[in-house]
Amino acid sequence: MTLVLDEDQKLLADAARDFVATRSSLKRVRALRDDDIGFSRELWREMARLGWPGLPFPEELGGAGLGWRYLMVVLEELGAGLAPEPLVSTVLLGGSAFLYGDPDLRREHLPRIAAGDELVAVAYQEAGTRYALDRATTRFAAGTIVGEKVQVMGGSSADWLIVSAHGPGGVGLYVVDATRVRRTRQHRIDGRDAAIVRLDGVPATPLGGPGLLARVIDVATIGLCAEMLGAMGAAFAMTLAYLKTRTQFGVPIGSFQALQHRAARLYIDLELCRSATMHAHAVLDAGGDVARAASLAKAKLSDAFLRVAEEAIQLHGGIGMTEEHDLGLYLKRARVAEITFGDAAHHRARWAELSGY
Amino acid sequence: MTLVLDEDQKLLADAARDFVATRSSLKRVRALRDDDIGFSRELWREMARLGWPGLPFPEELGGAGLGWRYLMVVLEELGAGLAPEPLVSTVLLGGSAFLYGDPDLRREHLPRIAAGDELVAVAYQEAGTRYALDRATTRFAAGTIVGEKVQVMGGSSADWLIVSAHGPGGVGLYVVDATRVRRTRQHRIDGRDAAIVRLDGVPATPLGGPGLLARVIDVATIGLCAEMLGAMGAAFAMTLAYLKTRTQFGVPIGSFQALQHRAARLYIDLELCRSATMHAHAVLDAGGDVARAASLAKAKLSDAFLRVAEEAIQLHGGIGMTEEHDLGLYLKRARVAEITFGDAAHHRARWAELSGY
Amino acid sequence: MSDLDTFRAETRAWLIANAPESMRAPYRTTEELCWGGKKVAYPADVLRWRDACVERGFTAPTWPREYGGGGLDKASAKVLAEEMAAQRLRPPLIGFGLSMIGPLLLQEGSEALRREHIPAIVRGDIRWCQGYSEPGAGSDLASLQTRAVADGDAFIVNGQKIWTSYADKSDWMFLLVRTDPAARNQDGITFLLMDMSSPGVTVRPIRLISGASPFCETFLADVRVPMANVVGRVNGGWAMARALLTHERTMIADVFRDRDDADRLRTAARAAVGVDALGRIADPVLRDRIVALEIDQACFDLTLARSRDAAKAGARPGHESSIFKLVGTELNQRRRDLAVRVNGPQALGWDGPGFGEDDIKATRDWLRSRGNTIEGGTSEIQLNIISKRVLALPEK
Amino acid sequence: MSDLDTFRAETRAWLIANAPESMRAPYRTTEELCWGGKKVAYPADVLRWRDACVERGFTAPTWPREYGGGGLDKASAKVLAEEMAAQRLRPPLIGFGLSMIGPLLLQEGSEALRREHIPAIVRGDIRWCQGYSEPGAGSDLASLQTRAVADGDAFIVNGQKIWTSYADKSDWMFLLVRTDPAARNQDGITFLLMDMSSPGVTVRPIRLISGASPFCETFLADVRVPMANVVGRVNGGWAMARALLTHERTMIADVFRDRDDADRLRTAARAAVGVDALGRIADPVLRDRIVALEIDQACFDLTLARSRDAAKAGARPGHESSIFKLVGTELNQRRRDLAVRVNGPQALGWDGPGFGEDDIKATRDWLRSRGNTIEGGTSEIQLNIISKRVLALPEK
Repeated sequence: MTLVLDEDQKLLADAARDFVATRSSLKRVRALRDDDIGFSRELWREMARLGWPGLPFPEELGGAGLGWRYLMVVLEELGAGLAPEPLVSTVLLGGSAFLYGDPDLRREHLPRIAAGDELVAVAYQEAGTRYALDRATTRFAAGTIVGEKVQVMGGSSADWLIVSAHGPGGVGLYVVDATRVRRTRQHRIDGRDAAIVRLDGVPATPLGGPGLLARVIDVATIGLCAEMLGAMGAAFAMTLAYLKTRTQFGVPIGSFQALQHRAARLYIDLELCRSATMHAHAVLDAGGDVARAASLAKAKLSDAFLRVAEEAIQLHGGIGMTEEHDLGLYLKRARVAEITFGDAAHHRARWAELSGY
Repeated sequence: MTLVLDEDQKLLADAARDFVATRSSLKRVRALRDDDIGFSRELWREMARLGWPGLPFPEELGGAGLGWRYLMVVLEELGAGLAPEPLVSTVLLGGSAFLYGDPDLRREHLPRIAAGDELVAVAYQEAGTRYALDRATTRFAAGTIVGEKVQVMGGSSADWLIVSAHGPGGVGLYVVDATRVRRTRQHRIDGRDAAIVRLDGVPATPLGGPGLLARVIDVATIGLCAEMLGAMGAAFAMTLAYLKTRTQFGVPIGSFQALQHRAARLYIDLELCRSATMHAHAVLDAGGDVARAASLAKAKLSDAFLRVAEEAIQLHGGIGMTEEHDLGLYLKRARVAEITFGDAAHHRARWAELSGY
Repeated sequence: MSDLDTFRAETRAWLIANAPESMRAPYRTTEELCWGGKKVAYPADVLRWRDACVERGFTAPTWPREYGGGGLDKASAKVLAEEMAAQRLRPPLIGFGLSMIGPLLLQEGSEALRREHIPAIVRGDIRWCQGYSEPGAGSDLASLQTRAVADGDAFIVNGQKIWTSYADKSDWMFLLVRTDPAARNQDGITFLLMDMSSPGVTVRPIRLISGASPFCETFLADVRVPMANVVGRVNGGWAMARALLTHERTMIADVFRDRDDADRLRTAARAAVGVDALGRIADPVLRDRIVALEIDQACFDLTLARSRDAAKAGARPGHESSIFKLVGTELNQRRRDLAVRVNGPQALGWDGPGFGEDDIKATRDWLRSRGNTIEGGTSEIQLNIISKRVLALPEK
Repeated sequence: MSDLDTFRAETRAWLIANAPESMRAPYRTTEELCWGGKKVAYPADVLRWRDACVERGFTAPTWPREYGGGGLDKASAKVLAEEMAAQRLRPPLIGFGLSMIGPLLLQEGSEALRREHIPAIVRGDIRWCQGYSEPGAGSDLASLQTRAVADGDAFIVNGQKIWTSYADKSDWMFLLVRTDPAARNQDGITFLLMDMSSPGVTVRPIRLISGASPFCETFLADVRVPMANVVGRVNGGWAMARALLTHERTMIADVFRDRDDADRLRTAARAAVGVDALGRIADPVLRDRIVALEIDQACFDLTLARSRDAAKAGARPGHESSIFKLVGTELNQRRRDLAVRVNGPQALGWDGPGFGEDDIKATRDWLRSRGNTIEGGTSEIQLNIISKRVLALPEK
């Protein structure tokens, strides 16, 4: 289990970086915030043609069979550009749910996900459930589901929904045809799609029982950390460039020692975050204590990304506070990412439990 | 209720500062660390002649009737010089125990305390009780006490002991002739006197019931904060002077912006600590929620003093780590003061409870 | 009965008789108060209250009567303030005219400028804004680039101002311009008064990451400003600016004091994570974090109180305003951040379905709070001031 | 069977046959190992183990055979290290000779100096110490004041060195001296080797706030050092020093890695505040604080591992050593501080009755840890290095 990228992964990172540079400007990202689905179907199809949605999945299921670290390098680059295409909802959440769920459903859906032909959303959150995964009031009975889910990422555009609901034996996951539910687009601070999903006795097919959701969230948490790492790296790079060019009192502000030391601290934090993220992906590929690795990384990155984004604005001064400037997009994404799948305090508590504290 | 000193208090502060400058060098403090009782009886008598032990107590009980703020300014100056004379044990703990305890005992003891003729120690801590005041295993029955107390401040030199013990109605305080117990001098990092006190059925007189100890500790906590304020101020002043005189790379190190900002942060913390300390003493004088004011101040000062002492050493570099240099004395005192009467976490929790959190 | 007692009795009676009932309710934002000026339509009761006070000189109680002020001595003004507070009355008029440019003109302005502006400020006819910051001159105010070139009896002003609060709602601006480009930074600057309706003035509101804001950019293209509108002397504007800056800092720290904040955070936490068997916020780690904030806040509040007590006792103000600005804004940031953490997933709403109004406000307040440590002198500048002016640490 | 396999089999057998049983036990401090030299009496088994290894070249496996080294290639040396680790063997010999001055001499020393010193280092005959720091030159090493003046075929050295680890137990010192007082700071410095038994050398151990320490002050009064003992060229000592500094920093970061630390802290916390019904540390705030530390520690450990993986993959080392030094020492300080907080009142003991040995050690470890961010290059220096060399931020 190594913590460095191999040559193929580096090449993939270069390709993803080029893709973001040429195809996904922050102006595009900005414009998509008011969009019905919050991302570009065209760009998603391009990503699919590059094989990105299938990177981690087995070849016999239409994937590239390359493992999660390959997806990591793509997520990092897309994160740097804040690209809103639905890798988290469709590939990380949806893909892993099918990967670890019912074999028949897996064979039906995973190849379509890998090909970019199917969008999936996992509806697990309800009003007031905070970070708990087992407090669903949604119920599965007699083949149908009744309940309401909120902040379903990718919910507005999904072709299929995977819904958590109380069923036999506890909270399980169920597959629902997304065209048969009522969906309301929500407006979150990062502008990406999230939806309220109302299920009024919709037919549903069991995908997996208790334990599956937690496993799926762990995978998605690890992938989200890769995206966060890219975003915080980009916010830091913008700030470093600004420190070198902006002058005050006749000198570049990056020559002030107090700011130098703060920049150095941010850089160090980035390095620690990179290690935790690499490690979590390596554990995912090699097999190991995925839950602990996920909580370790998310506990670290949740606050670190926020801190980098906040310091980035402070070091930019007033201009960073304006809607026109791109740093605000990073700050808002930092907050969404912090809270998604549980904040730092939640994951410290979970890591503590898993580690016997 | 004002938060500034009046002219009399300022004059008293000047006098105490002069006293420390002329009568209590850090060399003296250093030498006393290995002493049997850890302080100078001669200097204590001088302090008594200046009326300091009696400052807060009513005139009819031999005090000056001036209130706790007068004692505060003395404690701050003695704290700045780390003078180990037993104001905390005899005046703050012993004095307030008699002040709020049984009237007959009060009339007997307070005048002698105020005159500096009597040394008192309050023995409330036992092995493993941590910061709890009601977990005594020492018992009072049939007029005698059996048990063992540890880290009794001023225990080796005290003429009288006030011992917490389970009695009728809960944990009360009892007065014991100190010559009738077995005492073992302990060696703590600040070198001041602390003793293990073994009571094997020693005769004891009830001073007060449940609640008295907590009240006494609150008063002592507030006074201790004044001492801490003085000590952290002194450590900061030493550091500020060092920043202005020590040169590296051809300039005074105080011209480095990163160090300037850190010094400014320490200074601000000092100001906040001063406010909390002044306020607690004002509440003590005016009547009010003494417990809450005590916990507020101690929660703030416990960590602030430590931080100032630690930063002082860091900013001094290697020389600050040597036994020869005086900063180590402040760091050790900071740790003792932090833990005495409960650390910051303890007092945050207590303040939370008292404030309905 | 002393004169002061008489004044108190008369004032109390007058306030009871003249203050509209609606002006006795607490306000949530200063938007509900009268800022004066010609560009904003205020509700009738707001104007009635203001005008009643104008008539009695109560909008500027201590200013000289000859300019429309109340002409009260300090003791009487204190009585007025006490009676207003006792009846929980809203201030009849606020704004930069009363708080900043008015006092400066009274102290430094020519008689002509006073006659022209002070009565209009007192009456609330004219609303003022402050044109200091520029895109290229953030913390380094003295490096400002807006140029004013003499042309007969006027200056021709060209440049750009930024972070001008309420420029779009103001009638006049006081601003700093560079009149001697050859002079050392601070030496070639002049303090001007400018009519916002002058040809060449364009105002554009600034949207922040938290949404709409009172801030504007103001573009100045060949704007003609009469020489008579200079306050102080030409190239002597820096001294004017400094007095006002200190003043602004204290005001900002004050803005962040809201006694209800602690209750709101506690209530939100109890709602979000529940309470335990002892009635405490159920999550002990979150509780500790909130309590640590409230303890620091209490120490800060006590420090403000101590500074007021010291002023009462005759102490001359030092550089406390820098400490207050720094600590007050950082505490506010911690509070807004904690409020968002308390709200958890509910904190992610920008707008619309599924998010409560309070949650959305908490989130926008958090976003907005990130600017607190930048505006009105960055935290870094405050730390520089403290280390140099208070601690006397050496320059390199 | 390849050569390497043969070597592995032979080595394994030799280690089994020759390593004393007592050398297979883990050690608590490096004081239990052999540092060599003439001034310390080591236990017989320690010496037996060292001498056996000396004979086989295993004290310096990769150094050339002609100087007494093992002459092993990298692959074989790795095999040896693996086999030593598999048998949990203690290193037979440690010290600044093997880790610092030896490698430097092999790279930069004259043939005469190599012949004189390398074999003695390999055998552990001579123990070395490092004379860099001076009282007046802390972080600013280049400002050192110890003077060396040429006198025939020798230098006459006068000055004072501080923070010399184990100067009192060492036979030789490598040190920096100023040989050209007129040159710019770094240019007039020379790297010398000095026999500690030379007349004029006085050593005084330094007591720290935590008690006894390996550090010493060394006073040099007219000490005669032969010109032949210059490493590199006269006035060219700075380049020698720089290579060694980086090396030292990595070593220090490594010292703070002790796998048992986490267990110790957890166990102490459980003992001090008890466990709840679910078996967790009963105080949730304390638990969170410990866990936050362990998470940061884990991220740091993973960063060290990542750096090793990168090195294996052929990456050239950059300035990671500064990050490791900075973060490793700060984590150690947090850990030692937490250990003391966990112990509560029991942490106040310096010595004697009423305090356990472990408690006293925890407290002294905390005191000692405050020096970690100073020694071997202060944290401030590391931050300067990162901001300048890694982030390329401009000088003023």
